[in-house]
Amino acid sequence: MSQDKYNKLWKALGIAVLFAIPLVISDRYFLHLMVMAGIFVMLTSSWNLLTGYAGQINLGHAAFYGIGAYTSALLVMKVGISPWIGLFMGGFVSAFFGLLLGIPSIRLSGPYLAITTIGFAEILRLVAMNWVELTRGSLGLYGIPPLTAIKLSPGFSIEFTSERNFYYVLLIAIFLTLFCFKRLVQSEFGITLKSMRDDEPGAESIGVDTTRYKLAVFTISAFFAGFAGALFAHYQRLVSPDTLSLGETFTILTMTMLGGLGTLAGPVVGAILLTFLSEGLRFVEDMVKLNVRMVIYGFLLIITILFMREGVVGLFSHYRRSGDTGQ
Amino acid sequence: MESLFVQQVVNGIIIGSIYSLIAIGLTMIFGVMKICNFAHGDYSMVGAYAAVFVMAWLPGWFGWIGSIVAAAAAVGILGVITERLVFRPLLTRRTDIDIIMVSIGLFIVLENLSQLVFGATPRMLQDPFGSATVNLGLFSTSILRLFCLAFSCIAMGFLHLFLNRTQTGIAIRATSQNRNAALLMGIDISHVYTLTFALGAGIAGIAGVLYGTLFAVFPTMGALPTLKAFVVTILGGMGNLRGAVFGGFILGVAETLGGSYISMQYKNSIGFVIIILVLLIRPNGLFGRREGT
Amino acid sequence: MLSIENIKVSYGKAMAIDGVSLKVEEGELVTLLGSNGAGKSTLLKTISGILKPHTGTIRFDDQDLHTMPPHQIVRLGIIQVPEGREVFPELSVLENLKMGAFTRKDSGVGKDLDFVFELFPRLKERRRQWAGTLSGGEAQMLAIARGILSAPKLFMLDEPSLGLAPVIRNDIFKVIRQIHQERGITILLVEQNAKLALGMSSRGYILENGKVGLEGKGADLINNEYVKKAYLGY
Amino acid sequence: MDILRTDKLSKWFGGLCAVKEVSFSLVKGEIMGLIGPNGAGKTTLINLISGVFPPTNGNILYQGKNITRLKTHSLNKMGIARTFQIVRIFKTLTVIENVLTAMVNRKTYGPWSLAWGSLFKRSGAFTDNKDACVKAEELLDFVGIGEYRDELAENMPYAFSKRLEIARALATRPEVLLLDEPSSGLNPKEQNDQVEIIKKINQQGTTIMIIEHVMKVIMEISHRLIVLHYGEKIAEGEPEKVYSDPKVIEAYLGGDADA
Repeated sequence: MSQDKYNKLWKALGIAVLFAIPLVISDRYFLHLMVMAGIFVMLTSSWNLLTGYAGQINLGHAAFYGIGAYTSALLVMKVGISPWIGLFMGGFVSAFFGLLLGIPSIRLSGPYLAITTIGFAEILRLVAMNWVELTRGSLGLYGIPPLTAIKLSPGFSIEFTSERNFYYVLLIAIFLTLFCFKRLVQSEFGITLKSMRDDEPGAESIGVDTTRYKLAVFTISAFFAGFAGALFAHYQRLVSPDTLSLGETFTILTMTMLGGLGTLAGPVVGAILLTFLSEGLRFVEDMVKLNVRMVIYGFLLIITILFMREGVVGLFSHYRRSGDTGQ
Repeated sequence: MESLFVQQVVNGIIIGSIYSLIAIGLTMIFGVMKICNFAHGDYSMVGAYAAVFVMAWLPGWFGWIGSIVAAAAAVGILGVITERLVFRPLLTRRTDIDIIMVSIGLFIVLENLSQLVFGATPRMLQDPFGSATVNLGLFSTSILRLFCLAFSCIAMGFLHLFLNRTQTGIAIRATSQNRNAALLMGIDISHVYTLTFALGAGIAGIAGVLYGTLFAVFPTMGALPTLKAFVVTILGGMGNLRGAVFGGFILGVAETLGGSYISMQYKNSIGFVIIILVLLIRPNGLFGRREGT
Repeated sequence: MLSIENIKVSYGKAMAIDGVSLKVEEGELVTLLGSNGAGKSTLLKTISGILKPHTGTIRFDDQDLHTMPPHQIVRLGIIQVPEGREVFPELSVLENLKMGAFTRKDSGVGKDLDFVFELFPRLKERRRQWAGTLSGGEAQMLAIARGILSAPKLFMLDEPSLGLAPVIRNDIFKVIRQIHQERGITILLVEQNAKLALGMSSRGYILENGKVGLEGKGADLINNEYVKKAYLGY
Repeated sequence: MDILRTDKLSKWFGGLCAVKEVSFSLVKGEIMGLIGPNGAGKTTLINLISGVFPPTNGNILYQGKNITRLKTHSLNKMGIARTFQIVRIFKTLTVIENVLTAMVNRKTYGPWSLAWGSLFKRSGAFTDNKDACVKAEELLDFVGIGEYRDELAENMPYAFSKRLEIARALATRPEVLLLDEPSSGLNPKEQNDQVEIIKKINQQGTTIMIIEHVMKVIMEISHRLIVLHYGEKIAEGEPEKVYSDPKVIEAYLGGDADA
């Protein structure tokens, strides 16, 4: 019990620190990095649910991110709905595409599934590039409205154009997302995903309808990725076809692998670590005048897989309770 | 209309032959080692850079032949190095996800390292025919393109001879069909792995020279051929060499026809549409052999 | 020729052989019997070096086999025809046979090829055909022919009659007897068909639960009640 | 009373007939052994009954319902559970989690209701659910591996992972349990333990069909036997009777050369 209280205390302290950060540090660039790291936390966590927990290798995850971003941006700009609703619409439309992609995945596995998902993302990227009337092609959609200000009283409202206020929106979104993932992963649903990942025929033999579970997990994962994309659209206020690119997916999976695939904390740690690491490397690049960042990414990915398969989180695994993280 | 059609089919066959050449190595490596290498197209990129240097040093025909040899050798060695350092340690605990991720890591490293070393500016490889074209009535094309077609067919022909006529070649095919039985024949599997990677990567290197000659040489040029090679490989069934050759031509022709009759912009997605349709109907590819149960 | 001392082997975590010792002398035909799961195939795989024992030794003439990789063991002339034939389905019959001779550098390959074609005329007819298109019996013939082309000193056959119709099974056994008698090849035969196998063996071992339950002369074992027990569990 | 019945069940793989017109019935409460030489089609028969693939011809009836083309997961929900020849436990889950995941009520709840429901659950992780854990522990104790509760399944000794698979199958509360070689790869002592477990399961009312090669095991526990040879049923009946059947002896020991 005291251990439990101790944990709760740490959690509360952590949350307090996260909320206090913008009050203490006013550097906009730092806050911008925090926001970007936060968006990646949502993305990596959603990829992790699909690939880490359910074992479905998805190499087209950026497509869901892009679909969310474009959907929300277009609905707000062309139809005029509120960006707040747009966030959810982004999630839902992306979830629908997740369901679509889930259909071929029922019969495919391993490399076949990996290529199909890449193909899915590439087709959508080309659509985003070439449906110029709708998406403005490779220029991207610019001038996306920010999240609408919330009017508290006639003279006072909260704007969401500053990094700081957006940071709070994102913080809440992340808490909700991670809360959902934690519940999902620890529930009957989560344990079923893990059993399906470990052994599909074994899971079938205890009554798991793997087809329906695959469809469900594709849909749920896509929803959160789409939501993250929509948040990004209204934060950056610019979406381009690059959002759907293979490079974006590779970033997501490098972060997750680095943090620890199939753990709750892994994607969070990986996203934050790599976002700040890449900024740190930007300094190095300025000094040596060489574009070394991506090379280091690649090496990190290789080294993680060869030598620390459970990622950074795995290094501290003796601090975890075994049931907690699914490993 | 008629001549445009023929013209596009010919163009498709030419580019398709290069796709086949890249895919053949990919599918061979998959067949023997069950490794699905996302960095395969980067072997072509490295091969193309090898050609850039050789051609700068040796002009004309000698340069061309020299660069083919240099590309095959350099990339073959690179293939062996990557096999030993990156893939071999994973073979004992193979899971699809680890192998796919590690090859993606390799892809990122090779692509960006070459950007560091060679710079991002695209380079051209010289045309030993001085851009001469030939008109054959129904279609016209540059001699260079015909030469590339001929050359990749010759390369595939040699590979075919090697795999069918030599003891070592048959051993490679045998290993890919039944690893256990191959062990019992006294085939040194580890040796076969190394050889397969050297061969598969070397051919990709040669394909890179051809690809670079037709288009341009730049650090990220490997990404598209990788994806194309995967499409081809899946069309043909992973591990199936004949399938890869047919798949390459099918994709090449489908792309050029689709590009001219449907939409130029979506040309690069045609292959993906095809494989998604194919996989929906046949989860192991058009010519795929059933996986053991 | 082959002597195995107290080896223990497991498949992953499943124990398969729990202390087996046996000997095969030059020129013998030794049969290894036992019900399914008794460890017969595992034993052959271990001799071939595909599996490694935790403890115990395997010696062939003066060589230690248990530390040797499979391809070197084949070079010593220890040839296995695996259970379920395991031919290369997309190699032609002829290519399959060539793979049998993979390790050989001597000039006798052509002669041996003639020999196996004489032995199995049907293989000659189908030499250009993919091995995957052969019937079960033909595939078994190919597997044995492939083994003969490896120039075996010790020839190990794992259930060569498995799943074959009686007529074809008898042909296969005739050939095994023939190569044993005419070519003087030492044979270690794993077989379910106890009567048939023991009838032509000099000695036999009964494996039970990963251990040698009984050994003796072939003729003695045929009528032994213990053999029935090992199979049927009386 | 028949709980499960097959009617001229056949399965062809390409040109090969693995199971040929096999008809048999499983009487409620019995242990039926399925034996036959290597390659006789035993596992194929179990795979047909458990819905891994559909038969080429013939029907399977379970409690009067035609279940011929149902998939494994549906059959499990109807009360048919199975184990595998090569264990298929969930390696990265702990021992108790392996059993817990089999206890999820999948008859009532599909993936969506489980996922949605989990978001509003206040009781915390499913693996900490007291009631479920107590039941899972009972099952683990029942097969004698209670002390390994929190061990990762992949670290289990082989004999115990086979028992874990049985416990997992029991957690789905089956009426019929299909066991595919439950004691292969075990030493004699472990085999005896396995026999005891299977008997206990049967005593609690579960009907069992078992493939086994270790004759001592099959003799000791089976009420009736079916013998397959080249995919065909060649004998059926009480063990003693089956064993003295010349056809069975011939299938096992082989006929004479001119057979």
